[in-house]
Amino acid sequence: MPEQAVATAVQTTGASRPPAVLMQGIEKRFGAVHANRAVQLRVDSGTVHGIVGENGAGKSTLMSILYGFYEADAGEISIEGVPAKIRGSREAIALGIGMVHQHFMLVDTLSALDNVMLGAEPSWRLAAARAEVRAKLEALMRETGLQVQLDALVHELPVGERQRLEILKALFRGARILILDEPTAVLTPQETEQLFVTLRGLRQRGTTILLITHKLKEIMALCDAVTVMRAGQVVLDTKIADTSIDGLAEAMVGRRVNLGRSGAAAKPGAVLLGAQGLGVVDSLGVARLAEVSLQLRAGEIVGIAGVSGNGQSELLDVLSGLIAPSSGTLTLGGQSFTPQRWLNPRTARALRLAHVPEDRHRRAMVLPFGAWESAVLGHQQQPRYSRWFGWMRQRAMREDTALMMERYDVRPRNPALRSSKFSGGNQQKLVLAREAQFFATEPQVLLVGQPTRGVDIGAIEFIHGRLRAMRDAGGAVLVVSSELDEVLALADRVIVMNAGRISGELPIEQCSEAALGRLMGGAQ
Amino acid sequence: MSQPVELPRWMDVALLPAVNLAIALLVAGGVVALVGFEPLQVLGLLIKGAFGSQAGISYTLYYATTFVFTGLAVAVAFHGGQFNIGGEGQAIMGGLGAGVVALALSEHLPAALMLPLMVLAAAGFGAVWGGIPGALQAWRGSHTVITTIMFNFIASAVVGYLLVNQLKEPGNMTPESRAFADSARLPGVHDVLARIGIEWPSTPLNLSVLLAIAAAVLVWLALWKTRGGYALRAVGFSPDAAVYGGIQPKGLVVMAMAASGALAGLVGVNEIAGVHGRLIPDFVAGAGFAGIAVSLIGRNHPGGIVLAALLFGALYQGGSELAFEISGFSRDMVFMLQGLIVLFAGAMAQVAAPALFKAYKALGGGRHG
Amino acid sequence: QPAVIYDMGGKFDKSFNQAGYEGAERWKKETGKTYIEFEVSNPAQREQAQRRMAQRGADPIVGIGFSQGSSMEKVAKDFPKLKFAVIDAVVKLPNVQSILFKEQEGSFLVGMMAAMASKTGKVGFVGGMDIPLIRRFQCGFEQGAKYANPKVETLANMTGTTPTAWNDPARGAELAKAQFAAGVDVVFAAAGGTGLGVYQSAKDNKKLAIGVDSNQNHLHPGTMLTSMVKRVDVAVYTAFKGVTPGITNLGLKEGGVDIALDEHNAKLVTPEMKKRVDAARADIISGKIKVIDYMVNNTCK
Amino acid sequence: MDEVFIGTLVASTLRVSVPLILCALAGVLCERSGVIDLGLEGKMLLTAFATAAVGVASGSLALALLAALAVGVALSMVHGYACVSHHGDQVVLGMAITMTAAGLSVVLGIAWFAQGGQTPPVPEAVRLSRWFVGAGEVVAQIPLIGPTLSLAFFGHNLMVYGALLLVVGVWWLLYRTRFGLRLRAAGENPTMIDAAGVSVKALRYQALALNGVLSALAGAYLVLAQNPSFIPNMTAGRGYMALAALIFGKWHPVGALWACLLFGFLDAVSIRMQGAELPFIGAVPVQFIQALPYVLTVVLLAGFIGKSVAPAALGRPYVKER
Ligand SMILES: Nc1ncnc2c1ncn2[C@@H]1O[C@H](COP(=O)(O)OP(=O)(O)OP(=O)(O)O)[C@@H](O)[C@H]1O
Ligand SMILES: Nc1ncnc2c1ncn2[C@@H]1O[C@H](COP(=O)(O)OP(=O)(O)OP(=O)(O)O)[C@@H](O)[C@H]1O
Ligand SMILES: [Mg+2]
Ligand SMILES: [Mg+2]
Repeated sequence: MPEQAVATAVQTTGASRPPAVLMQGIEKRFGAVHANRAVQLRVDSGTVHGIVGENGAGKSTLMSILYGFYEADAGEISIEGVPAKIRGSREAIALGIGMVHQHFMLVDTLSALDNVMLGAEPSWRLAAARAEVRAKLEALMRETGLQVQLDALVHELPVGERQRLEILKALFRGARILILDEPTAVLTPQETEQLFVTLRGLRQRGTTILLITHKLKEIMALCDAVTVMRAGQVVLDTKIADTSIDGLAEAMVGRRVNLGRSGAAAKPGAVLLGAQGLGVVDSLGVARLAEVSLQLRAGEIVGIAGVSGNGQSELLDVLSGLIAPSSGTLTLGGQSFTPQRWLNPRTARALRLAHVPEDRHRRAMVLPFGAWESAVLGHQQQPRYSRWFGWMRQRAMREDTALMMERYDVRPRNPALRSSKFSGGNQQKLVLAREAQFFATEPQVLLVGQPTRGVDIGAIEFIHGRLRAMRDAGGAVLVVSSELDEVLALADRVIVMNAGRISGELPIEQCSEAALGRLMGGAQ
Repeated sequence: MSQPVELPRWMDVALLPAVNLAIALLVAGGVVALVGFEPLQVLGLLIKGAFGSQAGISYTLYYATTFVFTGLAVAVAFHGGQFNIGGEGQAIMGGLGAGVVALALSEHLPAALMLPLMVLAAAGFGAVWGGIPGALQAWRGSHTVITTIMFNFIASAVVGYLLVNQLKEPGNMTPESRAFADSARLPGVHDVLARIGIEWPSTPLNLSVLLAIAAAVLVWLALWKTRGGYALRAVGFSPDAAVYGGIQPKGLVVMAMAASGALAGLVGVNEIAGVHGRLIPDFVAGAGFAGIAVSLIGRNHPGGIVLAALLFGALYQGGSELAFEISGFSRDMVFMLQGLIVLFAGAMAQVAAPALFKAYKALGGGRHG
Repeated sequence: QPAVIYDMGGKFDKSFNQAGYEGAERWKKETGKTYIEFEVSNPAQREQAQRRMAQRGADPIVGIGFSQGSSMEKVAKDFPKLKFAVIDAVVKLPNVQSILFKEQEGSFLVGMMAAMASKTGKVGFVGGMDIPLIRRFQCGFEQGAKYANPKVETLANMTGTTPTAWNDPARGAELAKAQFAAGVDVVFAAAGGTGLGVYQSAKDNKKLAIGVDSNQNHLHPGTMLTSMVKRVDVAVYTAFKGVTPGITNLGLKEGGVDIALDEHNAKLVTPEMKKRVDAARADIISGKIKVIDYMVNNTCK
Repeated sequence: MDEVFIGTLVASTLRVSVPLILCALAGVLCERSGVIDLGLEGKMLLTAFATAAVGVASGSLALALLAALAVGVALSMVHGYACVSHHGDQVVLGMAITMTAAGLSVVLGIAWFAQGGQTPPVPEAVRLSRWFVGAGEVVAQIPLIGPTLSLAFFGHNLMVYGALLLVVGVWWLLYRTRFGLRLRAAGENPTMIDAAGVSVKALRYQALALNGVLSALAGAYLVLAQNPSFIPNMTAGRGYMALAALIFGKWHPVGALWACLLFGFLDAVSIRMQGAELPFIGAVPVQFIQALPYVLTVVLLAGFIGKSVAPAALGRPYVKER
């Protein structure tokens, strides 16, 4: 069936102009992993072409090959009808290909301006180069509506702005073919909307766009055609008109998926966690969190919605004991805490509070550790894992890890593999499995940041399922997500944050995109 | 850019180093020939000197003992994310510790109490000398490379002062302390063997060699089998993740540096308690710095470190043998040889890998590898 | 076949090891026989080397430098039939000759010359490391200077606390410059290779310098006032010819230490200087002048 | 007297700092591109030997300098071949270079000059002459501060002023030119540089080449300006002090300059403090005074300088996946 699909696709798109990108019979192996097999990709110029697939399906690899980052083992590539041999990024850039990588390619310690011109400086004297580039960029920003503060250091910029910066970078290099690998994974709905306006604008100007994403809504909203990959192969290649979200989802995962609300309504019970008047002031004296009070009850999922950077992260850090607030109190597991003696991650766990952090690469696991070591991070001193003199029971650790991988379908199912070698989706499942596994015993509090960032829909469905299960087991779950859909799909009660304060709280019944959007904008 | 290839484990840990060593010896041989000596004779003597006789082996092991201590010291700090180049100073302080307790108590205490006490003192002094930079790093963010370099100088100044003004025996030319009583002398291996009736030449090799082996095993267990090691490595790789895991990086950094210093301090046991039997000024003689190379060539793993230490020990002993046997073969040529071998066997360790990999593939290995 | 073992400084340290080397070479030239030698590069090698030589039946075995004393004590015990000699250290064994130099006496004389040659009435001393041996040099130098000119001021500097202090000429030069800035115009260096820096900066700044151990007048004719020669070469030479166990003290009387006068510094040494120095030498030998030996009770008083 | 004291103190500070400054600059360039340099000591030592050897043989300053540069760059290329091309361990390489240099310089010295690794002093023609002596005398006429200024800042050799200019030069190169921008980026995020179509490898080799030149100048200074003959191990640990200085200066050329001047100053002060009788305390043991600079360095570091953050990619060989 795939071959047919490919064939039909190729016929139907018999356009007059040569395709912007034509990749044929692309093969790529990483040792044992067969990342791309006989991949066929045709992208008509001036269109937005979506690429979807599960984590590890081979999307990034394929794009990296197109951008000359990896070398294909076999296959031809032709750009705008001309056969091309792309050995390195330099050639790719010369051919008018630009790529916005899944993990930003920016130097945090340099200014946005310097990042843009790096490698393409018009003059060897920075002053001159900067002046020239700045002029060009300001024009470009006006045309495309991509606004970036050029003189700010990158690490001072919000993710959304970094994203725009990456795109500017590509366009500045005269990209006619623009690759975006999971651009919206880290964007807020607003930012995403803004991005799409930009991309449509670019399409108007004849730019060809390749978009990798795990969010099928975006595909439907933006793309002209879409290619679906599974296990390194193309399984579907079609015009948007001829498909639907469910169709795509089925093609991706090989079965129907349901991301809507499901399960019985919540039956809130006792208060497991209560916070009053939390406030956080950062080193620069800026208030990041102010007068935040909330309660988590057994058997409910509370969603925190809000444009990222409005205090959600600080809230999670405070509640999980990573940082102490400058004001406020917390009651958890019958104990109460004050800023003077705040709980730390260790006591937090002892009081049966689990935490899935937002930044899985920085916090959730130690990337060079084997999966089996990362899989007990935070629980290492449990008697289950450590004996007298802090001697570790490694057998137990390995066995449990294998079990978690089994239960949460972590691929590849190899406890010994380095944590860094797992795809984000799979890393996420592993972390969730770790935080959830002590659930069996007794109800507790679970804090989750961005549960499904960079995760494919199959996994999303699964993860949502687990979270609901924990709620039904009597847990109090707090979900922070920049995905409105996710909040709407999971939460029984939604708290909206703006500028570090709670700008509103709604039971799920009263939640509408519009209502929430207003609150996120700060309207009371 | 040549690709680092993933060799099968056995090649990576066994064959590659062997090949590197071979290359290193070849190059060294070439240079030796250039300077006008007979390469085969030199290399032959180097090896024979290091392993060819009971005395040779003993000296090799004796030097290796010191390098195991300093190598482990570097490795422990390294796993905690710290670069400790203060092994030199920490070893000196270790010697001072051992010396001070010996001078104070060796007349009054039996060996059974004295020796453990000296070991503790050596480790303790070293631990302090490593722990202070650790603490400065943890709470003041002072870079350990700077502080440990400075502490090297300070250590030699302190010991220099004490030897000249306090500990020197009057009327003696030498800035050395008086000899310890026998209870403070760690038995030499030849003594022990003699007691069980085995004839063995008298060499500096002493029971510290067992201490070194024990230290290597303990470090391995501590780093990879205990919660503390787990926490330490977590801090070394990713402090943020460590904090999330309920680990306090500051404390661990200090602990790691202190442990590192303690290991370096044990050099004092080998040299002061084991060999000289008195406190002398220059007993470390660069072993602290050599430890850096030893640790990294041993890939910061106790097993590797023991092997690397043996290599260095062999180079030292074989080297002095060359100086004995070949007239005109100065100790500086020995230094040069040692440098070249570290260069080719250590720093250029990966150069041969791709070729090996090709050969390996050619021989049909590594399908589904 | 005799053997000589140099200490860490190495046989070309421009100091006592080198002097020893010259002595051995002279013996070689005169007798036409050969000898074995070894340069120590870490403390453990001292005993190793002595033992190796002994096992080879080398006789006598000469160890240069005080650090070799303690190890020779062990080795000589184990080889009672062989003869040993150690320079600058005392080993009380029937088969060991301990050769000591009265550095204080030679230093006393150069101290006098320094004080007499100084126009500013300030003389300087630069030592390598702060160790008893060097203090003995310094102590003798200061006594001599005071003896020649009671009002003289002496400044003293030590180079460092690690063995690099013996071959850091750049630092030696800085120390000298600092003393010159403080008004010193004659400087005596007992610091191995570091001394070369001192002599150089004396030349660059048109001041006078005094060499040590071997005759270093030739280095910078015109600014090298003299050298305090310590005849380690003679010691090694005589030891090679035959060891006489016991303690041998070599002072002015025995010609073990002295000042160097040759064509290179002839112009600098006035007859009057020479007269007073010769007188003092005689007085020291006769015992009329008592030169304090720092070693006796670790002070210069 | 007093102005003499201050003047010579400053002058001595400058003289002592110069080799540290040059060496630290070499380190800054190399480490900013992401390559650790623990071999500064060895590079300095071998280039010093090259300067002396060729200086003696040829009697020409130009040739001596040329030889130093050649050796310095050659060593840096070895550095590059092992660490940039073959992802070797950068620390081990540094150690290897230092060990080899220590041996090789003496071996060659003995072979060529038969003075136990020492070289004969280079002829005066090869030495650096003092500059601005005349100007100094003029300045000295200024009342009050005149003599001090004259002693402090005039009549140094060209390399002293050159080193200070080079600080500005390196700063300019790093922060005002395209090359510098790329170099800094290569030390922070090599993958990004690569994605931008610039060769990380080439950048790091260029950085190393400059590193070779600067460490060669440092080595040459020891012979051309300080001691006319090469002496085994005459670097006496300056390479490591330079390393400390560049970290102290937070990998920034000007920061490194201040750190080197600080070291030089503390050193110069301690030299002049030796044997000084302090009130109440009396004569301070010389060892304590000698340790003072190192103690103060630690105190200053812990007390005021605080954290210095290394380039993000420092020490990590850039491995490109294919
Ligand atoms: N550098 C690499 N070395 C080894 N294996 C790799 C490498 N890069 C990718 N792979 C493997 O190739 C497969 C495809 O990876 P790829 O990055 O294309 O997945 P993806 O579709 O981008 O996943 P995601 O949706 O999480 O981004 C994965 O199984 C991955 O394990
Ligand atoms: N060095 C590597 N070795 C082996 N596999 C790798 C390597 N780098 C990446 N991969 C694989 O590439 C795949 C995609 O990883 P990628 O870098 O695209 O991040 P990701 O998996 O998409 O995570 P996220 O979406 O959260 O950023 C993963 O399956 C990962 O296992
Ligand atoms: Mg991807
Ligand atoms: Mg992904």
